[in-house]
Amino acid sequence: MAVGTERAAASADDVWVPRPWVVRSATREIGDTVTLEIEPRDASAARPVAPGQFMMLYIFGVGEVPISVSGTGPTSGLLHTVRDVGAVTHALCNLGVGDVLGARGPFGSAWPIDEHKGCDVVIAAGGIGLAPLRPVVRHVLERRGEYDDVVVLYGSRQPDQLLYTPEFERWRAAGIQVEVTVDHADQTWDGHIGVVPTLVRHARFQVDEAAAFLCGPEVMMRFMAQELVDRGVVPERIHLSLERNMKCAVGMCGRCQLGPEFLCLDGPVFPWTRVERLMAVPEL
Amino acid sequence: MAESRSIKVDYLARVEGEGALDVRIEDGRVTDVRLEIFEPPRFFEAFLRGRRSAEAPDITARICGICPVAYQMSAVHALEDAAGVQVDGPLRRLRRLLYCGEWIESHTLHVYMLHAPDFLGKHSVIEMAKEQPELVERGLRLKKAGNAIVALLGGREIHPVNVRVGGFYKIPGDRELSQLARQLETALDDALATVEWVAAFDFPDFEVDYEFVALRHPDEYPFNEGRIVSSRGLDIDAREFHEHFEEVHVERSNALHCRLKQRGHYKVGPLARYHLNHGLLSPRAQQAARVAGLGDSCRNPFRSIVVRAVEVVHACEEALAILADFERPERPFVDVPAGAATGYAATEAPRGLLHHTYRIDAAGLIEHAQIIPPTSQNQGTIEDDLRQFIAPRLDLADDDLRWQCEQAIRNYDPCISCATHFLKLTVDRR
Amino acid sequence: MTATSVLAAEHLDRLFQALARREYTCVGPTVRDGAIVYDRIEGAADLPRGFTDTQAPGEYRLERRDDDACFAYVVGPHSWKKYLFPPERRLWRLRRSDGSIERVDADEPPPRYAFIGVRACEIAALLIQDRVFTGGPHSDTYYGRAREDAFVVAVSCTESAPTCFCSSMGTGPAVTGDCDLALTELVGEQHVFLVEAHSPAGRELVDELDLQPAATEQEHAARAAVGAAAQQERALDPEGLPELMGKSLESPRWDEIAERCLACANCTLVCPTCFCSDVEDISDLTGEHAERWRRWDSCFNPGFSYLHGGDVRRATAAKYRQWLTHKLGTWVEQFDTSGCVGCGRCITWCPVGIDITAEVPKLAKGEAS
Amino acid sequence: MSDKPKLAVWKFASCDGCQLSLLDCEDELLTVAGEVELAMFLEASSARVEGPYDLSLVEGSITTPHDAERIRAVREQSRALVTIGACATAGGIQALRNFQDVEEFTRAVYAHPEYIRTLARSTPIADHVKVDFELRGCPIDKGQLLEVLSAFLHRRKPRIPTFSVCVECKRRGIVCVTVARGEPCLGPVTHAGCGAICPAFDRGCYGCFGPAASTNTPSLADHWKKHLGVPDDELGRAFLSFNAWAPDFRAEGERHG
Ligand SMILES: Cc1cc2nc3c(=O)[nH]c(=O)nc-3n(C[C@H](O)[C@H](O)[C@H](O)COP(=O)(O)OP(=O)(O)OC[C@H]3O[C@@H](n4cnc5c(N)ncnc54)[C@H](O)[C@@H]3O)c2cc1C
Ligand code: SF4
Ligand code: SF4
Ligand code: SF4
Repeated sequence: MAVGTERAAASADDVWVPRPWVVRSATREIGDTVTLEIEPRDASAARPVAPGQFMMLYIFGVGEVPISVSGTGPTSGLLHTVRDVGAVTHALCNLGVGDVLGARGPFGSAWPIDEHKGCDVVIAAGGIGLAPLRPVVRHVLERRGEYDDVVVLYGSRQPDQLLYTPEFERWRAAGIQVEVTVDHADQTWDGHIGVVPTLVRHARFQVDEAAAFLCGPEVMMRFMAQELVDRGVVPERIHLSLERNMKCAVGMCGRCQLGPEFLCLDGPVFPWTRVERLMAVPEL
Repeated sequence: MAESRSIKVDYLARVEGEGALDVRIEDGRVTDVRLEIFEPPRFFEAFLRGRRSAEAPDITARICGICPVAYQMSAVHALEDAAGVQVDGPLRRLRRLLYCGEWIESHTLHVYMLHAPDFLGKHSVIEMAKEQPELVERGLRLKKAGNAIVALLGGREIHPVNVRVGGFYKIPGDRELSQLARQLETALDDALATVEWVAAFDFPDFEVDYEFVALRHPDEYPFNEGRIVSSRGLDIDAREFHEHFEEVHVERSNALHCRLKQRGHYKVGPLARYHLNHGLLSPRAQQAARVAGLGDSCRNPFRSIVVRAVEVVHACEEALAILADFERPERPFVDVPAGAATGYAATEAPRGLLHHTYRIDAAGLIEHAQIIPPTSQNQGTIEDDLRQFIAPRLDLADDDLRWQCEQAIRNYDPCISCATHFLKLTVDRR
Repeated sequence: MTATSVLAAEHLDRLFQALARREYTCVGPTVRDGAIVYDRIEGAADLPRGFTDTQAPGEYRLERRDDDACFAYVVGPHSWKKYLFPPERRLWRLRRSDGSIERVDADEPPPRYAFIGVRACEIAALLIQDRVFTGGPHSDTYYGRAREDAFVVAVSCTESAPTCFCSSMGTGPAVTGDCDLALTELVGEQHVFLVEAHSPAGRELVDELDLQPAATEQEHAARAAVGAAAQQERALDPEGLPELMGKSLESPRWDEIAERCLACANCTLVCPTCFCSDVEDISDLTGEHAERWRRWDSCFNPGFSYLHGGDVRRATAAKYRQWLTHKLGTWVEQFDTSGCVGCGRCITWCPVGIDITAEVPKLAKGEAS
Repeated sequence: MSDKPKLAVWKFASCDGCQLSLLDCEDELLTVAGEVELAMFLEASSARVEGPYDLSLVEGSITTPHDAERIRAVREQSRALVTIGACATAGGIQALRNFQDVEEFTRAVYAHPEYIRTLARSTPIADHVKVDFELRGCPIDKGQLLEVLSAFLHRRKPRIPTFSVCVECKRRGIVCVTVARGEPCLGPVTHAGCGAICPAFDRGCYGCFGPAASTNTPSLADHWKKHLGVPDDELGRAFLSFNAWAPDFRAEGERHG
């Protein structure tokens, strides 16, 4: 035996092996984006999941990609909203009810929603970035009384790329302010035009009471965070979800590093204060 | 039957490289036979000039993906000839082993995948596999054994990287070599079964009185060394090649033809080697040839498939013999001094004699290179064969005649990719 | 610590025999292809007896010695990570049938290795990779098992190469523990190995060898030899390195290095602590079988940081910065240790001889000015 | 006739070695034939099935006006087009003519240069038509060819790494020939795929897979010159061989000799 080895107890299930999950429903949200509801074939594979975490979804022989949890299904299932951008996501978007896929997880850090009870909540997302934040909206919706003003600021490139629009009315009905913008409007659009950070000026919340949750392209998140800080939001209360290439999701493949952070273990959700400096360095 | 017809094969299939056939028949007479080559010129001899002589084996390998070892072997021998170096002993035996690998691979490819379908009325080996999978699997296994030799000694099957002037870059380990021997035991059985199989094919009655040209060595079936001899009395050293042979760029033909001065077309390849050297085949190969009824000479080009199969037996047996008493050479290569000189060498590529000439300058750069591949030597003979073959078969339907003509070309396993000398010519059709 | 005993060189095979009786697969140094590599070895005859190496940035040469020393070389192109974290390993095979997915291979246990000739810096590297693969919330089972089963025969260095800087990093050249046996080789009038056991398994094995205790002069000679190896030309001051790396993220020096760096990944692949990997999912032609392979990768490789149709780190400067700032800087935050053990491999095996001990002071100077 | 995807193999100026790689897949050939219809593969079959084809493998470079036309026709009939080998991907060894006077070349080889119709340059397929994937190598590696076939069959990305030969060399545990022997090796700038066979045979890589995704050829050349003593003309030749017309190698080659 070698001495001096620091050993964690070998986990029962091999971290590399995906377990079979079954598609319970598949709903096309918009042109290239589908929400899957999946359930473990064997209930013992189910693990508690918190909003902000992600799963590694595997398509037989095609590959495996990280996809955030965008909600929980009516039963023990998980919801994943997937945008078709390449081979694996394409295959995911084309799954049908009853199809089997592989899944590992959940992995990563969660949105610290409970820590901000009693606060105003600002949720800002760009494009597919609303998917990991939808559980936050739903969480707040279910515990509406525990939070003060809640604002959702959301944008996409074009009107037909906006996600979850049917839900917006329900959110508004529950007293959530939902502001939506697009980069490029068409005739049908009579809402805001411009990038997401420009929505802040329409948002009604108390800066010194607010906690913010951001997800979207990195530039959008940087500008948004800066805007919020400039307006007086406490930097420590701003949280964002980052994205990097990932292969293992268990902190061993080394690919998802941003400075000292492993996005799969320490993230993907970080407080702004921890990543602000790193995000400012090009190509880090 | 129409008075005048023309048999055309737009793209010859199951040959290496791209060519076409155009036969013109007028008043029941064959008036024209053209083997047309599309293969565009690649100018190897031109850009070899100014390259270091050590690069020649790697560069000339790229002339042909089917028989790269032959090009490498002719090149290194010619360059060693220029330097006055003789590579002997275990290194020489390893070179023969490598050549065995290429023969097994290339011949088996031809026998099973390119030629046998003709005799079985099939378009391809894949079609053959539908009815006789075990047979095709045997062919693939045999071919794989040949490739295994080339891959072990050369690093990979196509364009091996381990051949250098003076020997090899590295000698494979003993363990790998002995594993190879095991694979070759099976290959020998497969090769013997192959002879039996192809010997039973139906061959058209067709014999030609060729002048056969091949290497001859006093005590070896020829691979990489020997005098250039012919069935009509030629007996020269590789250095004298250009005094007896000439390359002509004739307008009617599509390629540089190589001819024996004064005498014209001749034939190289398995039939020629067999005619001139059958007594030096390995014991099992000789026995197989006897049982297959080959006799001392075979002048029916359609039966070349049998001779190839016999040569595969020889190559397997010789490979096993080399491995059985293999001695590890002290160094993987011998030093080859630089210096201005001219070198010549011929080796026996699977398809026949392959002659290289290099003139090297004092800095070790190639000044002049000339490469004469087997298919350019056989080109004239292929057309002669076709002419003779077609004449008595004019009453065949076009489709049958076309099929048989194609088959007659495939007898040669013509390697059109050995394209240094081939070019496309605009054919005048009136 | 147990007392030091003496094993005569001509009896070295007894050690191999004792390990064989315990059914270990011995791997250790041997001469191959012009270098001293780690490979399967059966006995003392396979060791690089009478060989040594000379090293410089971008240069390594195998050389003959005029004695019979077995371990009088430094470190070569290989490191032990290839046994614990193999360069290519199939993680699993799956078969698809009737729309369901089923695993069709079994977890094969790794061989029980005995590592022969592990240097002090290499022990440090093993301890670092232990943290990476088994110290976090998830554990690499294969690594864990192979490591746990391994019997480590360490050797204190009595020579060091000009590329070594373990003294400054505090990882060598003396072996002080974290192994089963530690040897120190003495050549001279007598060719002997001083043996110390550092674990119960090591002690048990030493007892079986039935050795004489070492004489005081022998222990002195050993200390002197190891002490001589501690005199090294190269050095890196680990103090303040993470801070320096953190401050240097936008230093113009990265661009200067990038002019020379080939982004060929050799430095990361020879490094005994680098752990980056690629996970490849493949399927066969029929589409019925799929496999997952894990292979050594590198932060220098294209696609390593792929995101949305492009790499996050495109410029070689950014890649080199990732490698160095991780190795010497952020590693400390992640694993509470530096990622560098001062073995010098990345200096020797860089095909253009880039030398981290020369680059770090330049960064420091850049910061100062 | 068959609902299997139709595969076609096309040849332009080349040595046939890359398409032979398919026939060299002795263990997999019949499986391949079971999964795809070999609709057009002249080297192997005299049967020809009309297009369109689901996947065309194209070997060889464009060196004649006729071939420049022909490749367009191939593209039109092909859903996906993959080039195989250095000729199709970078012009091949025959692209060495691109640095010279072709007429002089023709005179050097042929007695009657007037019979020869050829273009002044040997160019890669991608210079003429859109290419969906380029498989490297002179010749290609058959394992990689199978990988590309599987990937196209199952609509995933081919796992063909674009890093340097050094990565394969190190994964195999080969001792670096440059560092340990002072042997010039193009591995650090050459595209992986061969499995580092040259270093495995104690010789430097000669770049037959062409440039890797990122190359720093000036630094490598500088090191060869200053530390390995490689003369300039030798350096030039090293870069100008089987992938001479690939931009990175061409530029470095032209800087020397
Ligand atoms: C923590 C996390 C959560 C994510 N959540 C979602 C989500 O909820 N919905 C969604 O649609 N997308 C999400 N993504 C992005 C998604 O993972 C990529 O779009 C996906 O990996 C692309 O793979 P592909 O094979 O379809 O595309 P390709 O472009 O073909 O990708 C090829 C390979 O590159 C890698 N890769 C490419 N892009 C990424 C990426 N962004 N992140 C990591 N690896 C990548 C993968 O290994 C992939 O196999 C998330 C990414 C991360 C890191
Ligand atoms: S530092 Fe050296 S070894 Fe590392 S990537 Fe750069 S050139 Fe290659
Ligand atoms: S031998 Fe060549 S390919 Fe291998 S590491 Fe050295 S430079 Fe790279
Ligand atoms: S090492 Fe280089 S030259 Fe040799 S086969 Fe590989 S890519 Fe070709």
